[in-house]
Amino acid sequence: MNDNDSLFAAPPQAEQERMVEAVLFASADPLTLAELTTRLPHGCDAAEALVTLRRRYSGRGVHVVKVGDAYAFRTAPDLGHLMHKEQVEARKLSRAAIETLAIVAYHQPVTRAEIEEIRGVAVSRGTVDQLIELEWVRFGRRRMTPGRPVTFVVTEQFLDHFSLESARDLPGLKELRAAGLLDNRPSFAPTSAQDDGEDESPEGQSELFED
Amino acid sequence: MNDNDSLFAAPPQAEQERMVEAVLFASADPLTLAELTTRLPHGCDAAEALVTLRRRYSGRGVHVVKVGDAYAFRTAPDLGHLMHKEQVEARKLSRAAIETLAIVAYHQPVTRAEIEEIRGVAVSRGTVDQLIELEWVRFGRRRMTPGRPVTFVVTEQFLDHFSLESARDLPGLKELRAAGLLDNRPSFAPTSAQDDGEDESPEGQSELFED
Amino acid sequence: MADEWAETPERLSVADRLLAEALIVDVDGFEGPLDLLLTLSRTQKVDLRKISVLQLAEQYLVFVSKAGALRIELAADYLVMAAWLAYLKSRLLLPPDPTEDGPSAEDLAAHLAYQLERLQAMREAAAQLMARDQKGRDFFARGLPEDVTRRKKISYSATLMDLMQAYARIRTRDDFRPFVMDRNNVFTMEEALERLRGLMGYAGQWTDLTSWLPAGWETTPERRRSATAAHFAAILELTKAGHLEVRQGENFAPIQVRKRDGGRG
Repeated sequence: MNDNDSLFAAPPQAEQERMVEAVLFASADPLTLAELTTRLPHGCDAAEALVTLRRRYSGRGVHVVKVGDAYAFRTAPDLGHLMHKEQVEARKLSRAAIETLAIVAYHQPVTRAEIEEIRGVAVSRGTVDQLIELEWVRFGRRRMTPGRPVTFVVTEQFLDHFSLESARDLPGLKELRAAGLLDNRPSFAPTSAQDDGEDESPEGQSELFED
Repeated sequence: MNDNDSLFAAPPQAEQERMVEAVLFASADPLTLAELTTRLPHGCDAAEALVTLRRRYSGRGVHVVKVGDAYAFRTAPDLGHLMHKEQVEARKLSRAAIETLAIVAYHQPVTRAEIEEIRGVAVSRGTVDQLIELEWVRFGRRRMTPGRPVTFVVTEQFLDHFSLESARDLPGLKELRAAGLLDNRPSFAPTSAQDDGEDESPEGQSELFED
Repeated sequence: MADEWAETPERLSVADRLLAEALIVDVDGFEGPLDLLLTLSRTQKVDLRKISVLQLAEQYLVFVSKAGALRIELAADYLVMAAWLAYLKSRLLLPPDPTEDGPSAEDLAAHLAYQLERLQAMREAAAQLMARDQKGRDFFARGLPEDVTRRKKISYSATLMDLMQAYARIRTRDDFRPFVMDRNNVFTMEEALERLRGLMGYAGQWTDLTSWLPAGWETTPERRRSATAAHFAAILELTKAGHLEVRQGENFAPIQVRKRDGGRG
């Protein structure tokens, strides 16, 4: 019946806010504006409802966070100590994995060869696989350079996990850029990345996609 | 440090409410007062925090509800419709179903035995159930014969769907033939292969089996 | 010694010192030559941008020769780096050769310093990233998500034409029945069903479908085909009804049948 009503008039603003609240509260994963809109009756303005909703929850025990283009309710970080029971034993990431993750985040889109160039060692497939499995890293577009290497980028789940609104909010990003440390300079020094050239051969790549 | 502080003084009431809010939100199960109390810093009054929290959420898109003697957040009942996503999938009715439906329409009221006699194969319960669920077929009166078998008739919805005034408006055999519908070459579904063969010449049959 | 330490803005931590002392024996602790170089550069106690690459090259070469003296097998890439650094060192010490192409020794040194600085920066960035509030550790999603239930609503479509054609199909069979002359070589599915209902109680074991054919029907190919097809169709019906099980090892392999355990018949 409600759906029929909505053909004629969108619910009042306060009601729309309640709806966004209910839908967002119910989901463990962030929902995009588009997803919210499809869930609401016709004619609702999810964006406007979100503005008032975010304001309503600011400073509360749970609040609305923005993750990429999506929104989610999350507990306030200062209350994390109350949640021992919910704390999930994080998989211990190797140093290689953590560094690789940071390089992907700060240099994305980045090829395997570039990661190896920065770290100075070959990146094992397992390391990248682990990050992909965690859904923190995914394949980006192929680089339009010889060999058309695949690139890696970070995901929305990555942003969600580290409570980042976007990859632009990575800590120290501006300073690193200003210092030229995110430039892609060609290398002269012998690092093992160069020895690992085979990995970037066309065969290596197609293998990646045939998995 | 927070834990140390709490040995001396409980957090202010508003803070306690925030805490209960966050803990209830993050918990995978409803929490009892006792469980809430153990999760909060020393000296907190979970019961009082719950009272103010429930009041705060009354009328919102989510409520604090009591489940047995435990508490949890739940979508407001009037917004339950937002939690369903309806997917409509159009499917073609199976041959068995359409044939059964046709027999009911032309011969109503008709018993299952009669349907089977006309179709020449057993009618599975699922086929009839499906037609009943579609509200195209319903039970008619029992036949006043031994065993008092139930009969099936078509429904108003059926007439509606096929834009018929009444089942008597269905074209008769003569008209079907005039319309060229009886000259249709039958297809060779396994259930009627041997019967379909009958209006084929012997050559047709061997053709059928030599394929 | 103590004075020298006091002068440096960044005193080496105990861990760093232990690391430096362990250099000569513990090569596995390093992730390649660049990591080792970065660790060595800490002993210069200066900003990475002001590092002396020449000094660093010396340190590295000392490390490699010590490792050689201790008969520690160094991975090839350590040795490649050693050779390159030896070359770089010689070029840094000698006046530039105007005939030589490519980057100058200063360019090479600057790039190495850049690489070290960049690696260090990424390590710090990684540490900052991991120090952020993390989901499941510092903040949490709804513990009891109320998932969207997907109600699949199937709408069946059938047109009046479908209905009439279906009816026509059935009635046509009846109309033509009297005119069918030759049924001698046709085994109908009803007949097969009838037979199988009686026989299937005996099929406790996997049995070839062909062995179920009635006597007199395996003689001519025509009769065998019809009987086989009818029995096969009947078996499918009975399998669908849960009375039988059917299997076939591979394409064209014999079709085998047996009574289903606890079958409804």
